Amino acid sequence: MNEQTTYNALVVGAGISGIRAALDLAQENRRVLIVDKRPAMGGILSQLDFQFPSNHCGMCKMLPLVRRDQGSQFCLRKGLFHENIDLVLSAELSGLSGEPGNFAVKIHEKPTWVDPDRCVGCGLCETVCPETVPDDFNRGLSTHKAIYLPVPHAIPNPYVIDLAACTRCGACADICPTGAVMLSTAERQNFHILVVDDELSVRDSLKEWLTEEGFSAHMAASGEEALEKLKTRPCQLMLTDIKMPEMSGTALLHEAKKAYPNLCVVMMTAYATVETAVEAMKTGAADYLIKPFQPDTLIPMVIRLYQDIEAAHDRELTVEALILATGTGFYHPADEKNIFGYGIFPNVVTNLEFERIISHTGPHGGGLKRLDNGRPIQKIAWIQCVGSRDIQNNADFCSTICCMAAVKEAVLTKTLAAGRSAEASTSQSTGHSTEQATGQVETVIFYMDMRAWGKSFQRYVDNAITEHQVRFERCRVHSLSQTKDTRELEVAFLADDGSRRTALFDMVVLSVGQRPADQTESLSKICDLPLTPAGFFETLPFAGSRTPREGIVAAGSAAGLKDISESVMLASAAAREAGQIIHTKTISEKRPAQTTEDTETPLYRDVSREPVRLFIGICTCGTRLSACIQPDALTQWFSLDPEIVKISFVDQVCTASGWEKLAREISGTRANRVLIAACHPYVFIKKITRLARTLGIAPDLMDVADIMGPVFRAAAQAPETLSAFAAEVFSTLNQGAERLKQADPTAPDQVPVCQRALVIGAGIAGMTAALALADAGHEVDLIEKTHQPGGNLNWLDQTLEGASLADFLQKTLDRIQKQPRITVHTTTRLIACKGLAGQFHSTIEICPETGAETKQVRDLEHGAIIVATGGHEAPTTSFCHGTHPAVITQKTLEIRLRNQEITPEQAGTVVMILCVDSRQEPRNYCSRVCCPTALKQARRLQDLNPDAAIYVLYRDMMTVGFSETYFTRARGDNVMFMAYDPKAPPRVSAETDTPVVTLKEPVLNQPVEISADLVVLATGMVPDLPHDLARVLGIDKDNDGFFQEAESKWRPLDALKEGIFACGTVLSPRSAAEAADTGRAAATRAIRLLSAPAIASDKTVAVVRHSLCSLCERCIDACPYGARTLNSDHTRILVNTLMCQGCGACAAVCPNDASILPGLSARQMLETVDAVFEQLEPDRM
Amino acid sequence: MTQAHHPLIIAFVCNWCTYTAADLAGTSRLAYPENIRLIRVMCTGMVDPQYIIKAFLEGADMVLVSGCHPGDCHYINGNYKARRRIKLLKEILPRIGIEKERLKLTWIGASDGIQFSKTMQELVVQAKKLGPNPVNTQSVR
Amino acid sequence: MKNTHARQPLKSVRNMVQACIQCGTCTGSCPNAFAMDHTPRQLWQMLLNDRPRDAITSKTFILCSSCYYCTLRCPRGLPLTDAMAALTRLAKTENPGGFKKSQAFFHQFLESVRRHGRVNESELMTLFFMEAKDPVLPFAYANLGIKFLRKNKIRLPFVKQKPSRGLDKIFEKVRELETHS
Amino acid sequence: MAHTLFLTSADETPLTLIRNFLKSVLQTESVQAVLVPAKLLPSDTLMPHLISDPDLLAGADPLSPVFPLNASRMAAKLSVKPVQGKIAMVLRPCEIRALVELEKLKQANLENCLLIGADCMGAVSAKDHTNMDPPENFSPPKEENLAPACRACEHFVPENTDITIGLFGITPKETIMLQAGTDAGMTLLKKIAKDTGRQFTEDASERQTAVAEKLKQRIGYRDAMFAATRQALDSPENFARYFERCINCYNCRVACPVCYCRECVFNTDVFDHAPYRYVQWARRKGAIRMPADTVFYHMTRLAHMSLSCVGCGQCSNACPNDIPVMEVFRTTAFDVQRAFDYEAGRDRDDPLPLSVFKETEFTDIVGIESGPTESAGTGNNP
Repeated sequence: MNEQTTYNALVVGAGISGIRAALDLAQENRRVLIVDKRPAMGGILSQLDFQFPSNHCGMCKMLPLVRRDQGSQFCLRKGLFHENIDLVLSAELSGLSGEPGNFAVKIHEKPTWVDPDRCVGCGLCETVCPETVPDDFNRGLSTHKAIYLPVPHAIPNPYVIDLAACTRCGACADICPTGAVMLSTAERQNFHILVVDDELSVRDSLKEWLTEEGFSAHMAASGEEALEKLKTRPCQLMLTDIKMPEMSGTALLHEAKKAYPNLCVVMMTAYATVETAVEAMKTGAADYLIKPFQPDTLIPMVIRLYQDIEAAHDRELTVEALILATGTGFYHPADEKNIFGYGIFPNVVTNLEFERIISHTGPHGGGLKRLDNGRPIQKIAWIQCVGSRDIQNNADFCSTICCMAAVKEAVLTKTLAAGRSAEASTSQSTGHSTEQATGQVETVIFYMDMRAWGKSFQRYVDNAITEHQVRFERCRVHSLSQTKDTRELEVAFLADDGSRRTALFDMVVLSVGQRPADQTESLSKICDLPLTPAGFFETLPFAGSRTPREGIVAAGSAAGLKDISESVMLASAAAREAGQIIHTKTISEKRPAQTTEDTETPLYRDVSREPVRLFIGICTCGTRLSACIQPDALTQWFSLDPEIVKISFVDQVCTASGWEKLAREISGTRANRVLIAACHPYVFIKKITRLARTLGIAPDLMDVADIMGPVFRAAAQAPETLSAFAAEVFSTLNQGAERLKQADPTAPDQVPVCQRALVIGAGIAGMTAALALADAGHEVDLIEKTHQPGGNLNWLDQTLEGASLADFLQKTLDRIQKQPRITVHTTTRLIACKGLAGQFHSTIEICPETGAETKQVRDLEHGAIIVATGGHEAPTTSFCHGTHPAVITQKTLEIRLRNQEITPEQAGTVVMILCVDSRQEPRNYCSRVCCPTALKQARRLQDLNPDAAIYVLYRDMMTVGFSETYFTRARGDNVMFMAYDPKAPPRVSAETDTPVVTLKEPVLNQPVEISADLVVLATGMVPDLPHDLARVLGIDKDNDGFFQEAESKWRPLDALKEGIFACGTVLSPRSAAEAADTGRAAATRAIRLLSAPAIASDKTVAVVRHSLCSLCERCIDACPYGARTLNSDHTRILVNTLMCQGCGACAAVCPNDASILPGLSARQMLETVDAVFEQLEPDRM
Repeated sequence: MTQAHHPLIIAFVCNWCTYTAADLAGTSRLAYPENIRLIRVMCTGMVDPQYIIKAFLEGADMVLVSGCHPGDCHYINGNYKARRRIKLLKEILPRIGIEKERLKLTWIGASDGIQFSKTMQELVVQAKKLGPNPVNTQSVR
Repeated sequence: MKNTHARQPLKSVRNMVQACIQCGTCTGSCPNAFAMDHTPRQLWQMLLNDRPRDAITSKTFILCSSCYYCTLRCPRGLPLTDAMAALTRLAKTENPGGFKKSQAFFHQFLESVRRHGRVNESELMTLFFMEAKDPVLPFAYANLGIKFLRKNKIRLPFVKQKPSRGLDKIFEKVRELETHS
Repeated sequence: MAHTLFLTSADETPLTLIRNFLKSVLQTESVQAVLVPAKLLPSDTLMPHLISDPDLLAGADPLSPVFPLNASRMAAKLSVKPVQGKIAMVLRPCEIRALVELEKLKQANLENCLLIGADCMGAVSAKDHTNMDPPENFSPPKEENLAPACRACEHFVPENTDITIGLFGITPKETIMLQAGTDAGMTLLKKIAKDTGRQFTEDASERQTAVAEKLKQRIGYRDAMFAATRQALDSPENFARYFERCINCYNCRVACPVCYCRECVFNTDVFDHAPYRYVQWARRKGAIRMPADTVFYHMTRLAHMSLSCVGCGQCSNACPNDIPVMEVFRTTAFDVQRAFDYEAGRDRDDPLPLSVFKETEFTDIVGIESGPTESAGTGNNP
């Protein structure tokens, strides 16, 4: 493993938040270590195949867009490689001390018993392992062997051993081709256990059990003898009786611990003295055993302790900042009353289990089958809010993600079922048998409020209803039962018309709520961090990722209840907080500021003028290669080619000695390209980088061809099919050789970057972004179209939680004023913007007074742009707004409350109408802030007039996350809530002095008439993104006029055009605190680009061969990133190397290869195709 | 037609989705036939019709282009562009007497290891049914 | 509709269900909901919507068998069974007009229990009809009565049953509690 | 609104009427020059000329059945960057259609041209050029003497013109019809109407009838040609045989109006192989045909250009070994363009099919279901 002991940041948790934060910092050229207690990365997302709205994955879109060559370019579920990131799995943070900028941390690594550096994932061990265990990855729905892959798709994918299930038969160690399994009994013999008991029979049986397990057991009959023995024979573990004649076990514990603080002690006790044992644990005992016990109680405990003590080792590291990205846990439905029979009825599953059921890597390979009998599912229901929004279950919060997850799962079910019927119709041709297959699946979602609170969510839900016929029943289900004969699940519920009905289902999915992740509590102790009442890490009011302890930040769900895009945003915000600490530390230590990257780039030999000299090193893997293909024949074939200087066969390239031999062989030649034919390429990524530095050959002129796949597969086949595998090996080798021969040896260009930024809009998001940028050392131009910065905070009064927004604004303004690197331009707008990422040239127009004379125009240069133009309350004419003075909007009420213009009389009877013109076409989205605002204002009005009668007319209360608490509180505080059906909205009549609101109350199905002193309309939010600005910037707006992000989940802040980012309410409606968080996150996205004065362009960036180019501009149309432009005199096509992602779309449309993707040019591709057909022995194949 | 026809299938697979699925099929030890040659490309949108023509002219019995599902392309829309090119080729290939059924386009997502394996097996079945590619490789090169 | 809830007599019951979010769990779980004229959810909504008359004249709470299912399942942890009981008590003390029948039934039911230690159906119905003072009422129950008779559920003539010891004490205690609440 | 003028002069042929018309076009302020096929002394061969001297228009002959080259390439070159004013271009319908394609490929800019097209009488094959009489007395060549491309051409009436010169079905013989297709064309025609004192009228129905009849005839020939070509190219073997005389001279793509690459990919490093590669191939296959990649070349050109093929037939004209290249391209182009609901040169606003896509289209070609067994090469497989 990596021996590095200092990192800029430690990220705990390798889920998406951890990955996002780590990548962000890595791209700022910070060294990051990620640890995760799971044996694989990816967190919860590695178990989910599909995310809405695309209903696919898309996680890879998180990968860096610039400096891509530093990291891996493949599916993120497989793994993550980045020059600046080290990843340690099966490891936990176990200790923390020091201060921000200089934390000493301890990392506790758990052994997996398989050397990850040597395991090539061939899977031979799995075939011989005799033991079977339930599979955690598939939520226990399937099984795996005792030696297994924790995640099926991760790469490198080292096997791990579940020691609890392992019988140490040694079969895996014997068959392992690389000797990666470390399961030797010899290692256990070095683990010494001292057994102290006055009863000989106990000593004897323990000695026998422990010795049989391979441990070294020592015996002592009394405490005194034990202490003597410990002097001569240091032991790692002591098992001691409590009741002994002379020295008691407790006394022995004290004595032994005094002398040997690291000794691990387990108390053995009769039932009567359990309390003593528990007491003993407080004074240093690790655990206790109740006598009498059997080996199957003792041995697992000893093995667990053995793993912890002996095999695990703590790494001590110094880090400057700590990011907690430990993700989320889930409510366990069987824990409390288990009203849904989870674990009792076989077809009741949690939503996470259901994700595994429909996953192609899941237990059913994506089949929609019942768990009890494997029959196809015809009727399925989702029950929402299981373990959330439930005070009886300690969950006075909304889990935020389950509504959309359930809708997605229902849509996927429908899609899968449609596929099932399609398969059934073609099954005759393929010979698959499908019993009772049908495309019809009935899907019902039982919900309380449909919380479609995000951008595009409402349309997704509408689409589920209209396109996919997903049924929604607004009713909380109290419990369910199972029919005896068919084992169908019966759900009783309250239908829309108020009648009580029952329905039968094949499967019921429980949408279990989020809970803090397991390790949250222990981490809070280690890091001395407070937790919220719900048990998540507490964060500061206007900084959603900053914990009260400086230097420690929380990313994503660790700070509670986030969906994917929010997690990704908050992770970037967390990266900013951490980045700031690192930056401050860097400045204070006067470390050389990171200049260009070439100071770090190792100097590789320039081979661009040399003829191709290719070295091929082939791993023989013992005799496995020669069993499949004749090495001599390979040598013979390749020696024909004058460009191949040498072909060497090396045994076990994966071992240290094999690798050294290979390196020697290469250095003995004058090779300038190296092909290694061995196992999976990803296993070698880091090794190749290191080898490249020693050999002075650029890593992209070295490659690994996976020839062992067919070799291993051949081993299991009949000899007569061997030639086919041999052909595959040969073809793979040829392909690899051809590609390398054609590889472009020129060094990448450096692209200059203007390290300044432009922030458009000085609302809270824009100001926060500007501050974050300036704090990181970048000059910022902050432009604002109005006379004063502050945006909506100029009129907003308080947050839902009661914090003063005016104070927050004032503090922010003060910081802006004090920050010399920020230049604020008020009454200014952007009128022109040219250039591309890294180098923008903008023109701003400053117009202090109305009238053209005073207009000033200035030019600005910058490398990145942050759009923070915000949004405002939507105007409306509905519900007599504008015709009756007592009908006002939420904003008007907020201003009047702030200015204390509301009298108690005016607050006598207040009707609040939510979702005015919202969540229906044409503004079919939820504005997210109005429901909490209504709660907040209701409380303010009640403060003003305790007798106030407040009626809130709503469609679905969107109090997601912890704002649910305030909903509960408002209910308790006598605020009246009445749902209304959007098809029969309330009416407001303005003919009288006091407006009269009428509606049909849906529960009682009776008309209600309220004569109101005040009618408050929640009209929601519309974006401020003028068409002209979008055009000038070259960015898109979404259906509703908001900033169109590159990808709603994975790149929520980026424009499709690289170098332009957005934050705040121009993205989508959000609260002030959330807007500030997005400001920090957007700053992070920009700093990736700005952190160096020049960025080396990536190797896989398309280039134009101008001498061949006919300027047909088809490549400009084809480029999905807008990276191509025609130069000003229309003579050349230009490629912005920071924006180009190397997809090759341009090359495919170019008829004569004037546009090429180096490494994958037409010449290389055609040669590769050719190589596939090369045959080793033409007459014998 | 021929007694022991081992069809050779060339598959242009996208780096992000289908290649990952192939990897997954490999690590999950799902059987897929040995007569498949994978050529990894960054995106199906970069597969020039020339590559496919070349594969057929060199004697491929079938060519598969496989990438991300619609809406899931790592490069936003490369798979849609690929679909148009495949459509084009399916019109052109019959001109030279190569059945359009020999060219296939599929979407196989990163987690669809099983789908990948099934697809490959099915392709071999179909390739056997179609018989050898009628191209005489001597005359075309 | 003016704000009246602060002054209404049902205030205490209303407070019990104040935090109701109309999720319907109570109704879904109620074994007697099929027979109720209003579902429990509707009953709470009536209280919350300032329709005390509708609430107190409903038969819903009379039919509550105190199985505590709703209380157990209510996501807000509301004391719904208690609220039902409180309504029953209120219905008695407030004795609003138009609520005679259920009132009379309730009264005579308990009287019967107090006297005999169990319900004597025939006696209960006779006294119920007398108290209700509705000449047509007995006919409404005629069919049911005949059914009961056939199944031997009601015996004619009255069989004298032993009064239960200690019951009076319980009734006394309840009366005491109710007057205090 | 009527936008058609009839010009008649008892002592003039249609050709002289056209020459006079072109003269008045050239005398328009905004027109800098006229690109038109002409025979100017001392040459005896009809070639496109860019004429600025009105008197030299006496040599112009846009009605000749001689079609030495597809002038769209020249037209594109002249239009791609603006000159002061416009250049009037008298082109054949297929040349205009090619020009429309070249504009989509950014090789031309029709805003800089005044496009004049005449009803096309068809052209004879290149090898028959020398036998041609000077067609001073306008007499269209007989259908059977036309080149195969023209006999199969259904686009003999120009499209996308500013002004169309109508000849089909127009009587008497000393009349031509002028029709405006754009505002620019209309402005010009108004001036001519004023100068000549003619009135605007509706289109002549006789012309429509004549066009319809000709179309029917052409489609008949075309479909027969398609059928024959399809049959001739039913296997890779036969395809190779079809092109067996090909010497990789690449004249066909030089002559092709829409093959717009500055340098063909087959001339670039992509096909510049080291000698040992040829040896390796020969070893693998036993033998390889030299020059290599002939079939690959034609297949590639089909892939690259069949969507923009206008069927002008210049590829066949250019082939030194008389390979009927046009037949292959027209047949394929017809299938390909129909598949994308596209027609080369039809509309300037139709995007190139490979430059756009829709999210829901061609879903039938996705997947591995074996689909209908209808296929190309049946029966003749080796």
